[in-house]
Amino acid sequence: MTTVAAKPATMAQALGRALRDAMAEDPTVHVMGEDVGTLGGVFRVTDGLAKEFGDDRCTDTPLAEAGILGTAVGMAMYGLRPVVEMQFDAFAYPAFEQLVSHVARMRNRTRGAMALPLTVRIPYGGGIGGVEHHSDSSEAYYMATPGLTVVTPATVADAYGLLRQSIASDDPVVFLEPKRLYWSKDSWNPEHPLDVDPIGTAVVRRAGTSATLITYGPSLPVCLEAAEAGRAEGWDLEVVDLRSLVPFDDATVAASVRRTGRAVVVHESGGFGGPGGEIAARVTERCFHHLEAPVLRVAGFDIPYPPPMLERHHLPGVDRVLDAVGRLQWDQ
Amino acid sequence: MTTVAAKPATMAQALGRALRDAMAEDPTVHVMGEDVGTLGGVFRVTDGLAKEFGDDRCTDTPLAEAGILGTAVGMAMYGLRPVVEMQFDAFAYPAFEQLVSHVARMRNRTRGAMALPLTVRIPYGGGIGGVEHHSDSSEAYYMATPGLTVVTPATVADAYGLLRQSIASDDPVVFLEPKRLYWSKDSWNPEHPLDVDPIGTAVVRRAGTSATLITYGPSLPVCLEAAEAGRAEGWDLEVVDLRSLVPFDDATVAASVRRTGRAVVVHESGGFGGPGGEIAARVTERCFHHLEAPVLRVAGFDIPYPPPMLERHHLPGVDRVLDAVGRLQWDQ
Amino acid sequence: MTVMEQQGAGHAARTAPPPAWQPSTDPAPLLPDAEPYRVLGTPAAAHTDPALLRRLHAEVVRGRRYNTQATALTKQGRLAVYPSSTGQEACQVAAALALGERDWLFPSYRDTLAAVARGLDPVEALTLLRGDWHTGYDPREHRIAPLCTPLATQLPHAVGLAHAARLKGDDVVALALVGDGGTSEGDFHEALNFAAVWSAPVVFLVQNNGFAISVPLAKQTAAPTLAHKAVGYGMPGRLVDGNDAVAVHEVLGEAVTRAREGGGPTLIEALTYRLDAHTNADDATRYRTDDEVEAWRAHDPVLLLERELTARGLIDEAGLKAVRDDAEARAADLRERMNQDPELEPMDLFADVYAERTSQLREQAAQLRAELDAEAEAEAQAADGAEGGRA
Amino acid sequence: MTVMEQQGAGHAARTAPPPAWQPSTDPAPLLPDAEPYRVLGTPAAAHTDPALLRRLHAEVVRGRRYNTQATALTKQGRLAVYPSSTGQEACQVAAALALGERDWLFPSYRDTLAAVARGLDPVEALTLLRGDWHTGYDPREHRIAPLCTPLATQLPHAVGLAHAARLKGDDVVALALVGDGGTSEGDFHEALNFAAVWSAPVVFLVQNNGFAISVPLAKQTAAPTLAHKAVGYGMPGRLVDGNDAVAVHEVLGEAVTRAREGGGPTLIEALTYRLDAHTNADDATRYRTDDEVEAWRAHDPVLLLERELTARGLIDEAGLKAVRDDAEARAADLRERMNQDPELEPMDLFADVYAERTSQLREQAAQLRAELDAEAEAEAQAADGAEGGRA
Ligand SMILES: Cc1ncc(C[n+]2csc(CCOP(=O)(O)OP(=O)(O)O)c2C)c(N)n1
Ligand SMILES: Cc1ncc(C[n+]2csc(CCOP(=O)(O)OP(=O)(O)O)c2C)c(N)n1
Ligand SMILES: [Mg+2]
Ligand SMILES: [Mg+2]
Repeated sequence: MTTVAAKPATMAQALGRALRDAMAEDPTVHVMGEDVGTLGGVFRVTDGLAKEFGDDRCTDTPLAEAGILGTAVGMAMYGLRPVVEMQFDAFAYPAFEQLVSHVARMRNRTRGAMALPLTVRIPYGGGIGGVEHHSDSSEAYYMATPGLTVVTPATVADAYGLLRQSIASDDPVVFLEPKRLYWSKDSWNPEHPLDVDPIGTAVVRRAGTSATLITYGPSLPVCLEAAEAGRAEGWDLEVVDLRSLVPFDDATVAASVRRTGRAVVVHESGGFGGPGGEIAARVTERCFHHLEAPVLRVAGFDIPYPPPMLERHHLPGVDRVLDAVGRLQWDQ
Repeated sequence: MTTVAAKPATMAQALGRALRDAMAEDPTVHVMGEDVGTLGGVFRVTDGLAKEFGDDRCTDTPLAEAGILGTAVGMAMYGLRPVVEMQFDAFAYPAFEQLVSHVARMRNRTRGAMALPLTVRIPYGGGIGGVEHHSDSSEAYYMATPGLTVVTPATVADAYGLLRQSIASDDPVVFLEPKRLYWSKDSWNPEHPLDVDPIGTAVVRRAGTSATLITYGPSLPVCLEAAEAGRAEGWDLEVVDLRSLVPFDDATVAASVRRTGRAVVVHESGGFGGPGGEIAARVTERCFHHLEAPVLRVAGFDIPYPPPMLERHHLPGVDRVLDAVGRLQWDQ
Repeated sequence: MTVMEQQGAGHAARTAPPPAWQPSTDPAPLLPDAEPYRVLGTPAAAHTDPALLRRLHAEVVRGRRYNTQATALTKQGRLAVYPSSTGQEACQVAAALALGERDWLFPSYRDTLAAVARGLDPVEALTLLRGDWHTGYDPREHRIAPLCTPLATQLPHAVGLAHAARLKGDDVVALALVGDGGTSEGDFHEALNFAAVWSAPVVFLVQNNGFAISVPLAKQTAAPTLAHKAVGYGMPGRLVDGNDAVAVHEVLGEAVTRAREGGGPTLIEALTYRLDAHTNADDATRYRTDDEVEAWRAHDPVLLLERELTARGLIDEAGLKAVRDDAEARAADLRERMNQDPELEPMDLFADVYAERTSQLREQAAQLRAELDAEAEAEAQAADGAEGGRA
Repeated sequence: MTVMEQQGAGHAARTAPPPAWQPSTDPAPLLPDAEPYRVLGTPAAAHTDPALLRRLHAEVVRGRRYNTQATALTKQGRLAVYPSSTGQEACQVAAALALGERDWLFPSYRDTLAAVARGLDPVEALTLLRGDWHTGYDPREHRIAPLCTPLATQLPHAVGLAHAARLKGDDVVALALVGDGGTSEGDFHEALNFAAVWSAPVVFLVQNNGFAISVPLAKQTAAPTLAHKAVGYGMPGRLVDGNDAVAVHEVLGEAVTRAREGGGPTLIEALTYRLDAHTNADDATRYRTDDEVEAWRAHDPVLLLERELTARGLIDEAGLKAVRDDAEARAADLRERMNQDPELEPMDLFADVYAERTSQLREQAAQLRAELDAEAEAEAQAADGAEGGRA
């Protein structure tokens, strides 16, 4: 998949456009959440939707996340396709019971009779100088919940395409939007915006031979930058963008690591119990005899997300990624 | 640590005794939850406490888990040591925001000025024929939340000792009680009940040389049984009981795997995004050149917990453990 | 401009906040009456349609028998658990009868009887409690949401569904059932608030049976009544004798009509009692006295109906017997069908987690398939007298 | 015994459920008055103690200046974010003054002024919003809980703390602040219910400023007033003009006294308005009109107090100037101290996650230590003109 260079847009704009197009095409798509209407969302992703489609299609709800998700479940039961916005990652926690005990299980509980085609958009991660509770990376919770599809775009084109696919999915999707990429700009093709790989497909964003960097969402730009910087050290690094954590594309990831023989998983979420453990474990299960070194992880520290003035020390950056690559036992 | 054979008791009784002794010794210990008073809890763990210590020390709360944990936070802020009972694992989810955004972070947020010495007891796991929502294994969520200590006993002696330690801890502890071991009976020493290893220490429950089974809670008996059965196949399996997932005892686990050169992680929780990924990854990081085969995992399937009539197919049993051991590349 | 410039000495003039922040509604019509609404045993009962009385009676008697049968099935190991609604049959039956064909029922674990009274096959209604695959029925076909176990979590579903139906222009009403304990959960609050703000066509029926497992109402709330909670959401609250099937039927009927006509949601509190323990696994003697139970037996919903029918000469011994025989026949049918082992397909574990299985689930399904095959082979070998090893 | 045996024909006798299920309390005393309580600008104001009026005025003026100063600091990059309470100073100040030394305040992100008015150093109060280490003060020392961001989650904390204090025999009252939007959250409901059931000495003050960010009250609730929610918990609800510092002070004072004397919790709704945007990052013109803002400016809490003081001849230009100078001096001090870079220690990231660092955190701390050392070395080398490579 390549993005035909066309109109440059920010990721936030691409997401807004995806919502608009989905609503225009399918009258059952409803957007709901806190401040998504008149204000257009605190990140302005839903800007203009209430004006274009009316309050009933883009609804400012009362301030209660379990209620938002719970009513969205009921709406989906009646055949609508609700797209819920959670204002920030940590403010999705009040809806955790609805998500785990209902959203994730309704299809299974009804033997497929009642699927819930709903999308929960959650801005996640740090790097924007947010105060407490505004920078959590909560993907580990969603990954560990069978029944949820967990998607996270890292490029502008994927933001559009994956959000459209998520809304079209008959299964509930937790759609994680990397906050600090909201303002990232890229050219994309508004003529063929859906022309991205399907959910469940990882993509090699940079081919390389020395080692594989496995990453997603906010850490993709970091890994691409690290791969460039790594050339000075003599490394030709491959970068795999997972795009969805569930389903997980074992085939693409394992094929890359078998080729390179070394891997580092990079994410912003805390390391302990985070996605990296799962990824490292499954890569190792599949590629053990191809590995020259253990799969290493570069992750946020195992601490509550730090305040703005200290977050740079927490976030995995280029240096930390390259340090990890350096520890991949090159002498053996 | 050895348990002096003395009075046999069930795990539920040992837990109840631990609560009683803690309350008797320390007037700031308060037990609270749904049905913990007059009824003595649905598993009868708190039986007799309200009678002995009064309703103010063992309190039947209104039916609202976020409220229970939230008020417990306030009580801990004032210097009490609340011990909260969640009736079943899935019914702890309504309290998720309180747990993640407050319980886990209060010490950090106040630079240590206000620690929260509270214990959240959660009966977890399946194997008791429970209907929907009564058999979840939710430890992955708690492991991925920095600031929480996550403890789970597998023996009667540990049930007592670890619960006492948890209540005495100045940090919040999620204390996971394996439901299907509530009625497991063992001799323990009521004279020196506190004589168990501290939280954060894994224990080798069975020494062996062929491979290490890394496990905890409800899966310990399965692993011990598998180790016995494995003798017929010529395997001498070591079994490590983690006892706490946080802190994680890297030293004991890695030492065992370095000795045996092979490892299988066994737990009931779903595999994908479950504790096993983290454990396998960190063992591999530490023991890579000692490993004859990748660390394998035997876990519950990545599905909502099945209904009573099908749960036996889901739960990791002796055969599945031995199958995994058999795949540890013995020929190479 | 300072205040000094604006005005001279003397009393400051009164200013008031702009009108938007002023109270907008008179609370009086939202408040429940002080006494629970009753019909049976009052002069009003004389005006109750005999056909309705007979219908309610037949359903309530069936319901009672269904409850005793289901409880018996737990003893025979045919149900994993049964939360009985014995004593609460008037609410269950009235809930079912209040709804039209296209309306939706949102039951909790205790409300299988309401689903059965609405026409669901009792074997399907009991599928989940049997320990078999969940729900057992297609919710859309019967317009009955899956039995809900996490307390109060089905209430926002009911609100969302009712709201969606209204947006679509369908005149569908959703009726959601919850217990007194469930009213303490945050989801109760959020659901009622959404319902009122959206003016959704939904009716909330609280079956206040005085206990949440062992916890009595006094430890659950300090409110005058649970129906008083309505005013805080801006919807009417009604209080009704939940053992009086005619009264519950009437109050529910009014609320459903109001909702259908665009009048918005209603909160109804029905005062009732569960005569059985919380479930078959519970020991109710730990938390309540026999005297209390006996007092409620004197106010049994079956008794109230039979008294009225008898008093008005609308039924005789033969009529009563006919009703009981019908209930007995249904119970026998249920017993017989529940005594057949359900067909179980372990591979179904992977069938409906997602629309399409992930590669991970395909791998896991293959693993289980292999295990089951090996198991079957070992069993076959054992049956042949051959020596079976570990699969 | 069948019903037939029990009685003959005729009207069925009335039976009623046992008394425990009957309404227990008269709701009338719990209901708020239809009109918000006001003092300023009414004849009652004449009886207000001049010292109190002066005190409130000085604090409210200080508060206003504090708000403008803090907002200015966001523009200079000295605060990461500031949710201003401009327009709500009467509530903030009254909340602080209502509490005794040993009482506890539970503020939200918007309530730093209440903490400052209670005596907290404003630099400490703003530590979190500055983007520095959290809280900035020892909550136990000041009896001010950490500023709370997840809406309504601090309310159960206040209840638990008040309950614990009462169990210990301490006559401590907790005052919890929440916004109109926050009342929709489940935690609001659960907290109020626990408070009422436990009869905990806690007061809930809802600052109803008409908006939750952009969402107006009409999309938040359909209740007559938010104060009407009280009756559903069995506690009294009070409605007060939140811009009338005297009225808020009085209503809060009564509720605090009631709580302290064992009378249980109170819910108070104060009608107010934030004259600034939600935070410096918000654009309020997207969701409200200038006219609305102007209408509220005419009902500004500072104005109401100054009008009263002036009308009663309790202050003159010199007095007003003295108050403003004091506020200005405090603002200058705050500005100066906030313009100093805080001392930051990156290794603190690991200090307080647990009482004792886990081995994992020790490893991670060592990693960061090494990185920082390498960084420092590289910087030193760069300063020496030496060539620095990647650390
Ligand atoms: C969220 C949640 N917490 C706890 C439970 C466990 N539980 C099941 S029933 C019950 C009591 C419910 O009481 P009530 O709402 O009065 O309904 P009733 O059982 O009396 O019909 C409890 C605590 C649950 N199912 N869900
Ligand atoms: C649980 C939660 N959800 C969402 C948010 C994001 N948020 C912050 S302030 C706010 C509006 C709050 O409105 P209100 O309660 O009226 O208080 P006000 O800001 O007007 O003082 C929102 C939605 C949050 N902080 N917490
Ligand atoms: Mg009940
Ligand atoms: Mg507000």
